[in-house]
Amino acid sequence: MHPLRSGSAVAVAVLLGAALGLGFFTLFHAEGLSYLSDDPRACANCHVMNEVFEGWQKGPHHAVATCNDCHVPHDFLGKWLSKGLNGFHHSKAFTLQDFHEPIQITRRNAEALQGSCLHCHGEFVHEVVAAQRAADDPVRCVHCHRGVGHGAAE
Amino acid sequence: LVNIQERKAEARDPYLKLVRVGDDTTDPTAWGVNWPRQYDSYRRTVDTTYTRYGGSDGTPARSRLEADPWLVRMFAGYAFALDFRERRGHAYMLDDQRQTRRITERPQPGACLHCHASVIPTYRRLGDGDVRAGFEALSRMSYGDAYAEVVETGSLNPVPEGDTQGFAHEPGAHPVSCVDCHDPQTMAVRVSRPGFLAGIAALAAGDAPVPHLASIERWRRGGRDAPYDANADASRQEMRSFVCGQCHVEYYCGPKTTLFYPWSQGLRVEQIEAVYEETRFPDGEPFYDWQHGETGARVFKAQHPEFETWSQGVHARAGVACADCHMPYVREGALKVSDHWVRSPLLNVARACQPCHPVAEAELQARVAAIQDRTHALMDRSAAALVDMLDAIAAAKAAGAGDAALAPALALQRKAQWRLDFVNAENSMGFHADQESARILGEAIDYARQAVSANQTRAAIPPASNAEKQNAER
Amino acid sequence: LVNIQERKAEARDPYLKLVRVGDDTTDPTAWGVNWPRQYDSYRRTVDTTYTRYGGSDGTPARSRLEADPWLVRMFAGYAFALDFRERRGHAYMLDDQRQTRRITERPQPGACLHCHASVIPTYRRLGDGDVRAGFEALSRMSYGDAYAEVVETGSLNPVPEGDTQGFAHEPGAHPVSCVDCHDPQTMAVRVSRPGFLAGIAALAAGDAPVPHLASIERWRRGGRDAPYDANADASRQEMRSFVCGQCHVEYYCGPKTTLFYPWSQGLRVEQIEAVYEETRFPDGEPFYDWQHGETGARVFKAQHPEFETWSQGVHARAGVACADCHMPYVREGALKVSDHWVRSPLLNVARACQPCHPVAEAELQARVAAIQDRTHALMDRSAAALVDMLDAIAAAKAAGAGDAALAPALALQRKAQWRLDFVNAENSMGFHADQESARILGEAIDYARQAVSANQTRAAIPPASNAEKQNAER
Ligand code: HEC
Ligand code: HEC
Ligand code: HEC
Ligand code: HEC
Ligand code: HEC
Ligand code: HEC
Ligand code: HEC
Ligand code: HEC
Ligand code: HEC
Ligand code: HEC
Ligand code: HEC
Ligand code: HEC
Ligand code: HEC
Ligand code: HEC
Ligand SMILES: [Ca+2]
Ligand SMILES: [Ca+2]
Repeated sequence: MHPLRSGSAVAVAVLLGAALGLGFFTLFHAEGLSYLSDDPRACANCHVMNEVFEGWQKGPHHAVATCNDCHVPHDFLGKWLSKGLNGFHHSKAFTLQDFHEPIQITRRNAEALQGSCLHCHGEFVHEVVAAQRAADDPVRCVHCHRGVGHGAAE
Repeated sequence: LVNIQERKAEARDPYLKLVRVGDDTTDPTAWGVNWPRQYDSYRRTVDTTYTRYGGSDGTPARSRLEADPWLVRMFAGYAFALDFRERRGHAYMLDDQRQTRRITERPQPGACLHCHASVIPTYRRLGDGDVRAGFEALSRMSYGDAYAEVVETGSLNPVPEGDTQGFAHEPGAHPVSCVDCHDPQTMAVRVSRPGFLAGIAALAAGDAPVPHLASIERWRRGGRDAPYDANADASRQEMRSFVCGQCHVEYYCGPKTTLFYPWSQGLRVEQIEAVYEETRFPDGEPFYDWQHGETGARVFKAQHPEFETWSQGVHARAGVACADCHMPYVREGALKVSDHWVRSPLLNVARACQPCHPVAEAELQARVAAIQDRTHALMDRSAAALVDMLDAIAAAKAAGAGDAALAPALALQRKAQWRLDFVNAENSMGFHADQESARILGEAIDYARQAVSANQTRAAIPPASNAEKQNAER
Repeated sequence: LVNIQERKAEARDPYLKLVRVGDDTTDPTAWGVNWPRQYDSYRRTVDTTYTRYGGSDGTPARSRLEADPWLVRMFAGYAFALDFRERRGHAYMLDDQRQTRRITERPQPGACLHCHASVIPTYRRLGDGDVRAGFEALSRMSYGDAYAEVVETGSLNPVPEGDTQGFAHEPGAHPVSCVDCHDPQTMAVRVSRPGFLAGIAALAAGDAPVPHLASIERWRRGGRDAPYDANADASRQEMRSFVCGQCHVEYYCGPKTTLFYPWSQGLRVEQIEAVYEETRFPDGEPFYDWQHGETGARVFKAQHPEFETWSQGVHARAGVACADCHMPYVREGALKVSDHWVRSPLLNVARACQPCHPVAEAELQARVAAIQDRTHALMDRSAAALVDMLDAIAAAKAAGAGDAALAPALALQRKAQWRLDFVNAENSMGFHADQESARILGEAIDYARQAVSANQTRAAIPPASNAEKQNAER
């Protein structure tokens, strides 16, 4: 499903290296290295993450899922590849301050997110998902559950 | 504990099939053995429900002619002036059709069954495997003969366990059934109605922008080689509306030509009108539905353009499908399933609306009421204009105006009626596309009142018109 | 890198005041020293911008009379027929008022300054501390005298660092300024305009439902002892609309009575009409704005009812304020500040809309365009009906119809014009309340065309009316 996931680990290393080289001080100073941890407070180190963090704290998933439970793939390779790519993307964006606001989820991360929903709720929604017409044409959970991670956009 | 284990077991293979069902299995009871949750809710479409402008109520259903007497004048000379009722649940579609005075007192074609029965296997049988050919054959028959064919198909495909379980239809002929919307192997939704397949392909083949139907825009960019095929090209989310668009659409199904959906120029009210204006019957005569009983104008009849109206609204643009609101997911034990009790979402706001709109139910009801009340008030206003128009034309005729002199007024009547009926026949009282519905009514008022003051009618209007009376009351 | 450190520091104390500002400090440059970010964006309201139906463009601004010549007929006999232009940015409000031929060629009252200058200190000075008294005094003066008083106030409150920095206003008199919307101590938003304070209190004191203004519904439940006081009773989110509602509203500000906002029966078009129908001038004469130059009808003028129209839309119901869209937050380093470059949100969709609608910008623009184009088409249709009406009445007059005979047609003209102007004068081309705007236009068409066929006019209509011509073109 994800060509990148099966892609070469070398690329990961290169990207990670580039990320570290380019943005080491940025990462350090902005406490961005904590990005590699699973602690939600690590995400909230960046003020641009404050709103989602606060939303998550109030949200129904607070007690059961942290940022990475939703935003990082649940298989080992996918998880670390994702962390590498996201880490690179993050430090670049933060250093250059060139990102679109409001922040928009990337397509790849949206797919990972869908996988996370199914990781936890797969049995419950099995019958609904099974009526699928094609593998690349899913019922997108966030079509209805818009605010599930960190509160509705209101 | 047993409970939990049971539920976990349930969850593992929801599609464990106990009974074989196939493309000819129209009897829902057979499917119900395999998918009891969906079947149970499907059966609830017999229930009586009630909302301000919707719901389904009474046997027979409430008469819309009695609720809005101006309809009788608008439909003068047409079967709809005999009998026109509130819609009811899917369970009743075949009975209500068979009982309407439009069928019992007027000859009607077999084409009527296209949307009121689980009819595809009959098409296939009559067409020797070619559904489209069978559809054309059945459509040409009388309603009675066609109905007998549907019953015959049923008797050729008996289902052992089949019983009607309180469902109000004759054995053999069924209202819309599982096979009409589902592939029996995979249970994926599919569309089967020849009218829809041809209509949506014609829409795709045209140029009208359809920003809410991404698969059509994509197909157009792709070179348009093979015709657009909804079952192959549409996304799952689009199919969640297309299955309803099989029937909840404007159509022509009279005796003079084969049933068709008039979408080749687009889905908006004036695009459909343009198609009708250009269409000729096979005998070369310009298209029309009927000749108005009071004025003699040749006019068009609009029927339930839900799919077309939804297409103009912000929900369609946002990718929200009919099934999202009318068949929302519901928790059944350890599983989440689609609610097959297709009905007014206002009876089910928590599931139909609140996942997307995290707002109090009363507030959501109030927002819908604001939209519907506005539409209703503007519809009453259009109706007053229509009645004034009919009075004015009648007076002009009485004063001796001939066909040629009346022609401009009659042309305006045709435009006015078409628009007013388009919103009247649509069943959401404006909700599916609120501003668009108001715009259409604004145009209806314009044309109706222009007809009143059109050259040839204006001299003869009686002193106090209805509008003046109505204004005085306000 | 330094960047990051700066940003961390910034976040700590945003309100370090370098210069004292008080209730009389109308010069924004003084405030600008303390709040440079807001000041910088505030100053950008001088910039030229452009959208399909909005934006602000040209010096002087584009003429709306040239764009829509029917306006000249609708405004016949009134100052608006001389000069009526597109609005521009806040920076220009005082210049544009002083330059309009409505001011230079017609006598106007000092009340005009209520919404075009930072005028409250002048009210306070003239009223010896009583703002309301000063407001009444200044309103009664001629525009020229009142303007001189505002300049005088400015010279009594000189600001050392004050300069106009490219702002196109005379020293002393300023367009809307910080003090008009902010408490200088806390920077909390506040409302100051006497017209608004009286109008919103009258709205509260009435019974019209205002589901979008929870603080009024709450105040009503509380026993209605003290009058509703927006500054004390409204929520912060409500205040984010009220500050704009100070000026972007329908009003009367003629010579015959004190400026007022006609909200005692509610904010809808017919509720405001009812207030006008019931109002008498101090001399006992029934209220009207002017006598129509062609027909002699006594008619009402609608002006920029943005607040009233927004109130009927789904955004208001959902608690979305003017400032949310027109002054969205922008991130300045670690701080979020309100964009004081008040302008069309279509120039700034990412900040104005996307925080709530996570949808591509092109799609959001297309949704707005669909709404605005529908409104525009219906407005053109209403305008054609209006022109037909004026022609018909003129013809009837020419044929000798007297005042009494024309009375029903003139009453209809009054209703028709009021509605058409209400949507025309509103500045969002229907976006603020799409279905409501279409409904109002539908009513305008109805009344205008009724006037054409009203008893006394109908005999005299020229053979080919505009509507017939227009239809032929379509
Ligand atoms: C170094 C500061 C910083 C930290 C720490 C941080 N973020 Fe972000 N995040 C950003 C910025 C800046 C963007 C915008 C990037 C863009 O749009 O290009 C962003 C974007 C995102 C996005 C949307 C864009 C995408 O790639 O899909 C997600 C999801 C996200 N962050 C999740 C997280 C999670 C989960 C964590 C903690 C594990 C985290 N962030 C920690 C700064 C940060
Ligand atoms: C780490 C496991 C996990 C992940 C990942 C997860 N959930 Fe959940 N979710 C849960 C649990 C456990 C609950 C029950 C929480 C409770 O009842 O308080 C829950 C509750 C819910 C609810 C009901 C509460 C509500 O918000 O209305 C919904 C809906 C839901 N999840 C949808 C989703 C969707 C959609 C996603 C993906 C975007 C997702 N979940 C991802 C574990 C998870
Ligand atoms: C078309 C709208 C829609 C989509 C798409 C959708 N859901 Fe739901 N979901 C609902 C509704 C409605 C309910 C409430 C059902 C009920 O209360 O009976 C619900 C309930 C749930 C619940 C249980 C909440 C509770 O109260 O316990 C979970 C978990 C959930 N959904 C997860 C998902 C996941 C995972 C997906 C993606 C595969 C998904 N949903 C896709 C509409 C949707
Ligand atoms: C229960 C699942 C869940 C959890 C937990 C969760 N998120 Fe999200 N996140 C989502 C969903 C759903 C979206 C929206 C995806 C979309 O629009 O397609 C999202 C989107 C985002 C975005 C993109 C901006 C936006 O609002 O669309 C960012 C940034 C983000 N999340 C960061 C975080 C951070 C940081 C945390 C932890 C504090 C977190 N998320 C926890 C489900 C979750
Ligand atoms: C966003 C939600 C939504 C979507 C999407 C939607 N509808 Fe509706 N529909 C409604 C509401 C609300 C009503 C008004 C019900 C009432 O008045 O009781 C309604 C009414 C109806 C009715 C009349 C119901 C009755 O009780 O009489 C029919 C039939 C209908 N819709 C069919 C459709 C079809 C077909 C589609 C897709 C082409 C569709 N709807 C899409 C919300 C929706
Ligand atoms: C085969 C044709 C057909 C299909 C497919 C179909 N409908 Fe219907 N529908 C009808 C007919 C016919 C009626 C009216 C039945 C009557 O009045 O006896 C009806 C009635 C309704 C009603 C009114 C129910 C009530 O309680 O008043 C709703 C709502 C509705 N349909 C929505 C939908 C939706 C949503 C879909 C798709 C999921 C759909 N329909 C698919 C033919 C169809
Ligand atoms: C293109 C699909 C379609 C065709 C063809 C069709 N119907 Fe229907 N019919 C519907 C739908 C959808 C409804 C429910 C919505 C409504 O009542 O407006 C309905 C409702 C009805 C009703 C109940 C409400 C009423 O109008 O009194 C009757 C009776 C009826 N149809 C009779 C007929 C007859 C007779 C014909 C043939 C002349 C026919 N139908 C052809 C789709 C169709
Ligand atoms: C009017 C159309 C229609 C009819 C008739 C219909 N269904 Fe469905 N059904 C749907 C739609 C739409 C979905 C949602 C499909 C999707 O999301 O892809 C659905 C989904 C399903 C699913 C998948 C799981 C779920 O609940 O979402 C099953 C199983 C199912 N239906 C069984 C049945 C059975 C059994 C019958 C007959 C008793 C039936 N359906 C009749 C429209 C219909
Ligand atoms: C799957 C998501 C979804 C569902 C289900 C849904 N809506 Fe919406 N609704 C939207 C979106 C998206 C919009 C467009 C505005 C926006 O982007 O928030 C919208 C807009 C609206 C509006 C404002 C537009 C207008 O026509 O004035 C109303 C009112 C509304 N919805 C009511 C409802 C009601 C009532 C229901 C249930 C019958 C419903 N919605 C079901 C997503 C949904
Ligand atoms: C949900 C967003 C939203 C809200 C809330 C809103 N507006 Fe607007 N407004 C718009 C849009 C979109 C336009 C159209 C701009 C265009 O055509 O360029 C507009 C246009 C305008 C214009 C004309 C702008 C121009 O460029 O000519 C004015 C003045 C205005 N609004 C004032 C207000 C006031 C006052 C309020 C509150 C009472 C308000 N708006 C609330 C979105 C909004
Ligand atoms: C003191 C009166 C006053 C207040 C308070 C006020 N406005 Fe205005 N506004 C005006 C006037 C007058 C103009 C027209 C200026 C001109 O054309 O020269 C205007 C113009 C505008 C425009 C058109 C700008 C353009 O670029 O074309 C917008 C948008 C607008 N205002 C929105 C708002 C919003 C939003 C608020 C509240 C945050 C607000 N206004 C507060 C008086 C006011
Ligand atoms: C209740 C507040 C208010 C009052 C009182 C007021 N204005 Fe305005 N004026 C506005 C607003 C808001 C705008 C911007 C919106 C628009 O142009 O429609 C505006 C725009 C204008 C414009 C630019 C657009 C145009 O109409 O050509 C002129 C000139 C103007 N006003 C002159 C006057 C004059 C002269 C008076 C007194 C007779 C007056 N105003 C009284 C609020 C007011
Ligand atoms: C037309 C009304 C208006 C004018 C004039 C105005 N503001 Fe504001 N201002 C607002 C609104 C609305 C807010 C948002 C307040 C809130 O959210 O409570 C705001 C917020 C602020 C804030 C709080 C921080 C922020 O950015 O949200 C400051 C500081 C501020 N304005 C300074 C100024 C200065 C300095 C001026 C003059 C150069 C000025 N304002 C002119 C309406 C106005
Ligand atoms: C603070 C939140 C917020 C902001 C900002 C906002 N909206 Fe909305 N919008 C909503 C809500 C809430 C609805 C009502 C439907 C719903 O509940 O999703 C809505 C509805 C709509 C609709 C459908 C209603 C209609 O009138 O047809 C459109 C279109 C829309 N918004 C466009 C915009 C645009 C364009 C902007 C920016 C100029 C904007 N919105 C800004 C929250 C917002
Ligand atoms: Ca038809
Ligand atoms: Ca006025």
